[in-house]
Amino acid sequence: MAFDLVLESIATGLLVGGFYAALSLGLTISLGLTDIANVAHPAFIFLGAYLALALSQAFHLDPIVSGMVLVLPFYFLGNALYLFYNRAFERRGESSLAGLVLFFGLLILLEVGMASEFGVGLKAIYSPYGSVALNIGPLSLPLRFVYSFVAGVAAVVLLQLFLTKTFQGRAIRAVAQDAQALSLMGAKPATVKLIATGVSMATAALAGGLILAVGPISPYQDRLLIGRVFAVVVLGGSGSVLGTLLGGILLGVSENITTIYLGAGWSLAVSAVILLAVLALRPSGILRR
Amino acid sequence: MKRSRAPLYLVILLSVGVALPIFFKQPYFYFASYIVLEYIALSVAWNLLGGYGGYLNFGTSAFFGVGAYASAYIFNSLRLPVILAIPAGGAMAALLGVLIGYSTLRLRGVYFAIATLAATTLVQSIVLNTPALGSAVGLYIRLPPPPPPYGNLIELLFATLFGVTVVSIALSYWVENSWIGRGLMALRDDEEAAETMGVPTFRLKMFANVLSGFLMGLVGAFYPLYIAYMEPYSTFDLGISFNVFVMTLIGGTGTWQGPVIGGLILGTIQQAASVTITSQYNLAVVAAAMLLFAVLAPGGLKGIFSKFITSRAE
Amino acid sequence: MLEVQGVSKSFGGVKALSNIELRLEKDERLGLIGPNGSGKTTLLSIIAGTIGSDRGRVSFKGRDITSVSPHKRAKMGIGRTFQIPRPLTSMSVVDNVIIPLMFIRGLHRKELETKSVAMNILSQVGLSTKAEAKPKELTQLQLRKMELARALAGEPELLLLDEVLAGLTSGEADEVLDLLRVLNNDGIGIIMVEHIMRAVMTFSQRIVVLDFGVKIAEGSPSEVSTNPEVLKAYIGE
Amino acid sequence: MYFSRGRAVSTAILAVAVIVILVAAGGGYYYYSTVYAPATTTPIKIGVVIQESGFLALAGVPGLTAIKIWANDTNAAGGLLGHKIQIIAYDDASDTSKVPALIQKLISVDNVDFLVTLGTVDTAAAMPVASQSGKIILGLFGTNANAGINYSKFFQAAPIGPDPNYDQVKGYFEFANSLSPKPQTVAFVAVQNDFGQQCAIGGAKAVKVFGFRIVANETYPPTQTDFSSLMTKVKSTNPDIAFVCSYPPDSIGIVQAAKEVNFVPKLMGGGMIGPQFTALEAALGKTLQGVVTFAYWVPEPTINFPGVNTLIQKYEAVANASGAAAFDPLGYLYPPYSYAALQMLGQAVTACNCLGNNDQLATYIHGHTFSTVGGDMNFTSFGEWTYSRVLWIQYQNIAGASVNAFAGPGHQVIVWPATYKSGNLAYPFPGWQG
Repeated sequence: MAFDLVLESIATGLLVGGFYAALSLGLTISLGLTDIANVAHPAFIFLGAYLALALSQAFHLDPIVSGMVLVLPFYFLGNALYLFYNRAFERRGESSLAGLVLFFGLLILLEVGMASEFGVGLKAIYSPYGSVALNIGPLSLPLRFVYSFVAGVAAVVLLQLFLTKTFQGRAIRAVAQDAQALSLMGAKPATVKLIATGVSMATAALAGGLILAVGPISPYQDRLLIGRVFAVVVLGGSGSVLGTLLGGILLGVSENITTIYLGAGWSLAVSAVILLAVLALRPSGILRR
Repeated sequence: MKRSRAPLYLVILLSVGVALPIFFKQPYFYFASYIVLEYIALSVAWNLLGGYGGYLNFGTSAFFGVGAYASAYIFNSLRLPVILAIPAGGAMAALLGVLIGYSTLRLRGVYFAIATLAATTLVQSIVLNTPALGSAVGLYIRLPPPPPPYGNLIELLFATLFGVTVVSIALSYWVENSWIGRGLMALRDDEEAAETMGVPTFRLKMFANVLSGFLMGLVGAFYPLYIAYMEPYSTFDLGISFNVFVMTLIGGTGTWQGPVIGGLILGTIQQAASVTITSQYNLAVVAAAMLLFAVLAPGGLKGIFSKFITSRAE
Repeated sequence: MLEVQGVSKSFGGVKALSNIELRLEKDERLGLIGPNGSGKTTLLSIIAGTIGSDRGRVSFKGRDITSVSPHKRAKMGIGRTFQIPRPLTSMSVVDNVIIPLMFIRGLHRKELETKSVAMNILSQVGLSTKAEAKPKELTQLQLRKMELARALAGEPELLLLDEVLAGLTSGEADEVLDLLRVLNNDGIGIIMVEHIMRAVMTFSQRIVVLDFGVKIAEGSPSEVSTNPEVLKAYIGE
Repeated sequence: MYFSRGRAVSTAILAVAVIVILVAAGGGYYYYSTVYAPATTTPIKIGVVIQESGFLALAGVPGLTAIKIWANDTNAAGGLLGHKIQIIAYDDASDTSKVPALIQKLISVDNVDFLVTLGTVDTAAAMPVASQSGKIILGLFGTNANAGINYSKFFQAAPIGPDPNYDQVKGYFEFANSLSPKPQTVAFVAVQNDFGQQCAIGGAKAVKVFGFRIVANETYPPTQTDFSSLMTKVKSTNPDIAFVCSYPPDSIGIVQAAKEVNFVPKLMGGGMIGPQFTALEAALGKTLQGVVTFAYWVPEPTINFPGVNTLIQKYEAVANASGAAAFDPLGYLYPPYSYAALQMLGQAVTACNCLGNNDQLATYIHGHTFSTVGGDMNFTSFGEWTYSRVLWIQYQNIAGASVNAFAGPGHQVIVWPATYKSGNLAYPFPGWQG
């Protein structure tokens, strides 16, 4: 294989990896840190994408900018979701398993809701960088992935700073690891999880904007994301934000390398094998906490 | 303590199910009930590891699909008798259970769950890239004529799947009331404590996983005959895994009755919704029912049934 | 009967145990003491098999059991209790005791007989009135008794007790100690990890002291209590 | 007492289970017996199992809309032989395993006269049940769905041809063969689903027939989001022709990636589903310029069958009236031939005057040609068109990124076959625009 080809596939794999990381961040927080397995997260990402589409069409905004605008409303949406979850399950001392049923139901309701509200067909938005590449030496990097990579990495950095430098962030990390430390900090688990679920949902808004910038959307596409998003979270070591970025990049690069050596038809099989191998050999993720 | 009468009931149920198609002819009933039975059997199988052992399998469709493809390949391509193909489907799925189990059952439950999800992608991907299995084009199944007394293939399928379902329920009942079930429940509560009490946790998990996989594969092995055209997306559909998980939870995990109740009720609601609400909202109704059950009966419907019966008995 | 040779263990770069040597004769009573975080529980877990050691070997009744799984060790006769009780929460107290009866002693054929054996053990530790209760209804003391009953149900030859007296009044502690002496007289070896010095000093025939994963002293209770290293470890510098 | 209560409960629950099963069975039987009535006094019932939700709803919803428009048109004109048309449609939620039961419900409970399904996968799953009932089944776009069973009452109304996977794509290679200088090498890129793989199989046949050389043969999973590596790899083989068999979201990804890595073959396109969707055309705008893909119908003056423009107007009115739920407002891909299939059936029912006799009706259909909004159609014994009329179009004169830039004639220029040609192919592919 030509060297340029390998280089191109690694470079674009890296960019796509940042995009995958952005899609997975919300689940890293909810599953890894607050122990709420929100399987409806991909559906919320598509809700974000549809709302971003509406915003972009109404105000002629860039889809990524629309996604950012939605971050705050989605934070409150996350708060509301947690309040309901807390009332229905946590406060009654029910297992998180019953909560999973709730999220599965929510997933289907969201899909049907989006289909009836926005139509079953594919929707897309024109953006001036839609099929433009950034040419660096022998590389041509798709601008839509360059931008989503930048946005994804920025989200990772901001989240990492939030989790390590702020009181709320440290409390969120403590909620996952050490209930005693949490009570020493004087924080209530429910309050901490309220914030965490809000943050998790806020990332779905951003991810929705990115998905819209990258390609067309339709209401039932979220199912295609589930496997990949869980893979990224586990590869990264669930709960690790930096790990999520690395997990996304590992997945993106390995898919692309598979594409050029074996054919894209095998890319999903290879990433599944990598995931299974990581689970068997290094279950705490590629980046150990 | 009296001897349990449950085996007797199961035998009666079995004969009713097997004999029903001979006397009652309504093909739609059998087509719709087939899917409900399929979900009951899959949920019962899922419960063996997920309910008793607490290890969640999100790859039901992987086991189901491996069973389906193995059996389709054996009788459709190799032209061997169906009667060989069905158990072979179960055996292949059991093998998948061994492979996944060996690599991940030593780890915490959540890793097992993710591994089963990844296994689904992997086996689907293998089928997609294997022309002998029809790749994405699919396999057209040659349907055999039904042997008497069944006049119709669906009646035979209903009767045999009914048998498999009842046998799965019986197996699940046996597991629950034997030392195996006790050991699984012990390790579900606390794996380390169970070990120190002599419970061979890994062996029990493997046993449950392989038995559960075998039953799922067995159920899948009938599927080619039902659908007549197999292709990897609907066979390995994540929706099957979700449904089975949700049904077991709604019915109540960790009891042999739970998955039966959940599969029967939610499966019937799904079938009924798809012919009474003739629009995309049929899915919404099913989802709303799921939400309602999850919020109102988080411990499963079985708990409500028991409460009702206890209060009536007093 | 039990021999621990050169056992080391570290967690993520932190040494929990270094080169530990330990012997226990049949029907001997050994006290294992040391400040918090000195590695006592880790050592018990390595003997019970729930934690693997990085180096060294463990043998029991003359057999090398270093790579033997914990449930097999339980069958060979190693019983243990946990520092924080770990009940099987979905089962009643008597069912908690039935588990080791089924899996260690193989009593899974006849339900009623198994249950009466379990009831006997519960009355031995004074818990027969709570047999049908769920663990979450029990007090700390009752939970510890249940732990002890579960360990006894396996008919161990070696009993590993992790702070079995914690939270008990002195009367209750004496009661438990009396029970343990009876068991010891029947030929059960006991390793007791304990913070209550009075109890461990009177109960044990021999004391081993750990500090930061290192064995700093070993000997009779009186020898150990005057050992300057031990005093330094406990009182600090 | 650790098993006793469980047993009482289990007994009760088993009893409940048995009762539920029996009641359901009895109810089904009762329903069956009450609905059943002689066909002559009832409307003509058309039973439809289609994807109203799920991933394939983007085809199912436009298809069902066209079917309903046909029913309204027919009823407004007094029905067929004096019978009104009644559509009974069930949503299979793009879940194939639901299909057999729903088809059977239509047959034995709803007692429909005709069956309609959409797409190869769902139609193939419907075939055994349908064939056992002896009812006529219209498998809209269900190409090759009859391959497993060879049922004589199956009809597929899209203008593909007697050898579906070959006829679907042969035009692309036929006209490539006629170009000068003749292109020599082909790169295949096909999505891993039934459409993509059938398309690739047909393409491979065509490559042999017309003497091209395959230099790349790539497949990719439907979940693929980034096509840069794939397109770079294909580009490195330097093919004259790119032959892409793709589905809606990925068609767009491939076009975008090909442009991004500046992959410029002499002929760019293939069996791509997706660009035909208006929303996507609008989003891509000028990028589509020069791309060649297939169509069954486009609003070009050379292919103006009677009634098709009226149908499109009605369809657009329905689509726009559904407000936010609007689906593909221009809808050239699925509606015309969904409508045409039923139009064919209606003509056959009227002319044959043999309602209730499916054998006779099927024989009638096999023996005649029907004039529909999709042009003249007649069927092989296999139920496919006897000839192929797949159109190959090139996107030309795209002014910008809006729905209007694609509406009306002149933007999707028919370049093959010669009979319907409405413009010349820009060849070689002039390179990416916009």
